[in-house]
Amino acid sequence: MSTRFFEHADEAVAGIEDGSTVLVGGFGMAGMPVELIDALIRQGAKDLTVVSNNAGNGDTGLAALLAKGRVRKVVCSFPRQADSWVFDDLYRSGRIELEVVPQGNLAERMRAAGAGIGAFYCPTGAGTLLAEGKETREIDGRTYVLEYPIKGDVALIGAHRSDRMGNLVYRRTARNFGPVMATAATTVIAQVREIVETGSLDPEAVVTPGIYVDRVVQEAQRA
Amino acid sequence: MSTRFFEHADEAVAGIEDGSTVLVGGFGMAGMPVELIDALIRQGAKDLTVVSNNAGNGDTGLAALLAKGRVRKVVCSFPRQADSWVFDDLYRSGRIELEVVPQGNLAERMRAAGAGIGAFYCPTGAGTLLAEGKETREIDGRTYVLEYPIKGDVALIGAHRSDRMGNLVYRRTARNFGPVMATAATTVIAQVREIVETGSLDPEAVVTPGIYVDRVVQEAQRA
Amino acid sequence: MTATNTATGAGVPPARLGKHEMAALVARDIPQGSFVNLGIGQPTLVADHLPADSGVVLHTENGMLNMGPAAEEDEIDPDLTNAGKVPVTELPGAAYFHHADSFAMMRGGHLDICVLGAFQVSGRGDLANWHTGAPDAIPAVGGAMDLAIGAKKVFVMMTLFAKDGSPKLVPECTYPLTGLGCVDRVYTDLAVFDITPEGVEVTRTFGITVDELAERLDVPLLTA
Amino acid sequence: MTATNTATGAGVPPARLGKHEMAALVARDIPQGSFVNLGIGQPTLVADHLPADSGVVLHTENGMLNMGPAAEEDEIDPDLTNAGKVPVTELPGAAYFHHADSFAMMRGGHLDICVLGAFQVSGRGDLANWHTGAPDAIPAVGGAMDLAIGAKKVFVMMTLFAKDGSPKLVPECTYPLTGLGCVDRVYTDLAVFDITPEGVEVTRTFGITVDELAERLDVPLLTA
Repeated sequence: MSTRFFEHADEAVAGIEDGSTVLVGGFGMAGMPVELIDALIRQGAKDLTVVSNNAGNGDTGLAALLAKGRVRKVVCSFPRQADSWVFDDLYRSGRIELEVVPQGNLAERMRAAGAGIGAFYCPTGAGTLLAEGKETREIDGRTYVLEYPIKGDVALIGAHRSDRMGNLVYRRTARNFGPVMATAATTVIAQVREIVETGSLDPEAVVTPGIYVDRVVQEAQRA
Repeated sequence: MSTRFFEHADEAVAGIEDGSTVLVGGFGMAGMPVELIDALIRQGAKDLTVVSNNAGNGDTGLAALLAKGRVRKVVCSFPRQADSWVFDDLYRSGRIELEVVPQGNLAERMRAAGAGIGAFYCPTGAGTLLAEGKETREIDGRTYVLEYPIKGDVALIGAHRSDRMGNLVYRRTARNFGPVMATAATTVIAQVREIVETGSLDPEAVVTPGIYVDRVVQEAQRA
Repeated sequence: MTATNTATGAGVPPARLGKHEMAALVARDIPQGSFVNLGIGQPTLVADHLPADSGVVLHTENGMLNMGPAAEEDEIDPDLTNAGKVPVTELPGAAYFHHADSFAMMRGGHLDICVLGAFQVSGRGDLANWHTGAPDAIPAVGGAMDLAIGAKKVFVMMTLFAKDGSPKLVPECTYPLTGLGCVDRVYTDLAVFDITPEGVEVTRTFGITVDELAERLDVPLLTA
Repeated sequence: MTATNTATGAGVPPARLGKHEMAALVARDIPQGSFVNLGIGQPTLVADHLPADSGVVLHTENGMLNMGPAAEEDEIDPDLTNAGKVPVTELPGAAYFHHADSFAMMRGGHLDICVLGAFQVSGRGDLANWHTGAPDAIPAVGGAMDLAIGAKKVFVMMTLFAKDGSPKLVPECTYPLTGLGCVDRVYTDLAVFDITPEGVEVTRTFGITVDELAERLDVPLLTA
C-alpha cells in the first residue's frame, strides 16, 4: 500500500505495540534514525526486542531507549563499545537479554525474512560458541550452520532522500542496514533528510523502492 | 584482482574450457551479451552447461551456440518460446538435457553461490513436479524446498557502462540477471556499450562493483 | 435463489463476460495504492482498466516497479520490456532492480496482488498454470511458481470452462501444479469465486445462476 | 641452521619488528590490484604502507569498496566511516552497497585478502580474535567471523607473545574460536608463519633464530 507521509516523528511511530520486535538501522551514528528512536521513547512501547548492529552509544538514541527500561532483549553483532555504558550496566545486572549474532548473519537473516527464505546454511560461525546448539550440515566438504530469518514488526531506518512514492536513496556508508531492514519488517518507518518530488530520483539509483516503505517523516532539524 | 580490458570479444572469452558451466545474462534480448556468445562460438568450447533464463531465440546468439552442438545441458526457467525452434528440436530429439528451474530459484540459487550460502529453504515449487525428489522442511507451518547454489565457471553478461575499475551500471530492465551472475561465476566477462573514466560513475549508483568483474570488452558495433 | 441478481453489482453486465469485461472487473477490485504484478496474457489487460488516479503500482518480475503502458513507436526501447518481453514504458517514481532483488520482493510477500492466468484451479486454491503435462510438451515455468506463492493475494483470471467444455475450477487439479493452496479469488467469464477456508464461495455470477453453476461444476459451492 | 638469515629478505630489519614495520611487511606481500579488507586495530595500519600505484582496493564491511585514507578536518563526513566508525574518505571508482550485499561479498569469497588481529592462532589455522572468554566479558563479534571464513586468504597480524609471555601461536586455541582452519599466514613481531597442510612453516624471522622460536613455541615448526 502507498507510503504515508507525516509531519512529526511522533505521528510516524504511532501504534508500535508493547512486545514488538523493532529493527533499528545505522552503523554507529551513520544511518541511525535518532529522531524516530526519540519518538519511540515518547510513544512508550515497552518489552521490546531491538535488532541493531550495536547496543547504543552514550546516553542518547538507542542508549536512551535502553535506559528507560523499554527493551527486553537486544539482538546485535557488537554491543561492546567504548561508550556503551548503558547497555553494559543493564547486561551485567541481568536486566537485559543479549543475542550476539555475527554481523553478516544479522544482515543475511533479515534479508532472508524479506525474501521469503525459510532458513539457510551459512559457513559463518561454524565450530564456534555462536553456533552452539544450532543444526549444521556438511555441504561439499564444508560445515554450514542453519540460520533462521529475523523478522521485525517494525523497522526504524534513516535515509537521505525520499520521493513522494517512498522510494529511498541513502548517502555513502549511512546506507548500511537500512535497505535490508526495510525488506524485513511489517511496518517500515523512515526518517529522511529531504522529501523530493516523484520523478526527481534516478530510477537506476533507487536503493529501497517505495513498496517497502510504509511511513516517512522528514527530520525535524532539517524541516 | 583488477579487471582487464580487451579490444575484441574473442580475446575476452579466451580460455573458456570444454565442460564449463556458463551463466549467460539477459532476459529476452535485454541484457543479452550477444557479442560474447558469438565469440564463444568462434572460441569453440564444447560440452557446456548453459544457465540462462531462456534457451535461445531465433537462430542467433544462444540459439546459434546450441545449434553448433556445443551445449550438453541447459538450466533455465523458460525454454519454450515462439521462436525457440533450435532448442525445441534438440530437446525433442534427445540431444540436450534440460533442467527447468523456477525463475526466482534460478536467481536466488546464483545469489547463494555468490554469497557463500551452502543451501536454502525456499517456498517456491513446494508440492510441484519441480520439487520432486528434493528435500523439504516445515518451518512455521509452511513447506519449504531445499535448494542448492548454482555456480558458474564463467559468466557472460551485458551491461551499459563500465569504468576503468570494472564498476558496472546497467540500463532499465536490461539489468535483470547480470548483477546476480556477476557474483556467481569464477570468471566474469562483461560486454558493455561504453567504457568511461574512473570517477565518472556515481558511487551510489554502481550496481556491480568491479570486484566481481574480471574482463570487459566494449561492444564492437559501438566501439 | 437469486444469487445471480444480488451478487451482480451495479454496472456489471448480467451476461457472460468478455475478457475485457473480466479485466475491468479485476481492476475495480484492486484497492487504491496496491502493488500489483499482472501475469503474462489476459491479466495484462487489467492495466488498461485501472483508473488514472488508482495509485496502483505495477511490478514486472524482470526488475521494475512503476511500469507504464506498452511502448508505442518511438517510445520503444529494447532495454525496457515487461515479463512477456513486450516493450513498455516507465512512469515517474519508477525503480529498477536485478532479478534476485525482484524475486525476493515477490517471494517475500511484498506485492499486494498478483493476477495470473490458469489451466485449472482446485477448490482448495491449488493452481495449475505452467504445464499441460502432455508427454511432448517442453516444460517452461518462468516466474509462475514464484508469483503463485509470494503475493499477499493471488487472483486468477480464466474462462470457467475449457474449449472442450470441461470445468477449470475442479476438486483436484489434473495438470501439474504451480502452487498449493495459493489462490484467493478466481475471476471467470461466468462467475467470481472466493477460495475460503470453508470452501468455494460464489460472489458474483454473469448470465448464469448459482444452481446452474453447481450443476456444471464438481466443486461444492457456497453463496455469500 | 641459518633460517634467520636466508628467510629474512633484503630491506627487512633483522631485529624484532615494530607494528609499523609489521604493517609494511604485510603491505609488501599484498599483490597488485588485490581487493582487501583490513580489520579494526593494527591491520588498519597496513593501508599507510601500500604504495600509491599498488592498485589495491580497500573494502570496508559497512558497505564500500575503494575506501580512501582517514578523513581530516573538513573532509570529515558523518555518513562516511570505516568499520571502526572512524571517518574516512572516498577514492575515485568507489562503490557503496548495503550490509547484506557487503557481507555477501565477504562470505562469498570475493575478497582476495583479509588482514585481522588475533588473540591466538592455532597450528591448524584456527583463529581466536573476538572474545576473551572471561566470565564478565560482554561478547561482541561484529564482522570478525564473517571475515575469517570469507576471504581467499586470511592474514593475521599480532605480537607472537602476549604481555604475560605466553605464546599466541598455539597447538589449540584456549580462547573462544572465531573460525576453524581459516588462517593462511601469521605476521608477528618475531617471525612470519605460513599455515600449510603439512604444518606451520617459518618463512621469515626477525631478531630470533628458528631454534629459539621452536624452543618458545609448543607448535612444531617447519622451515622453508
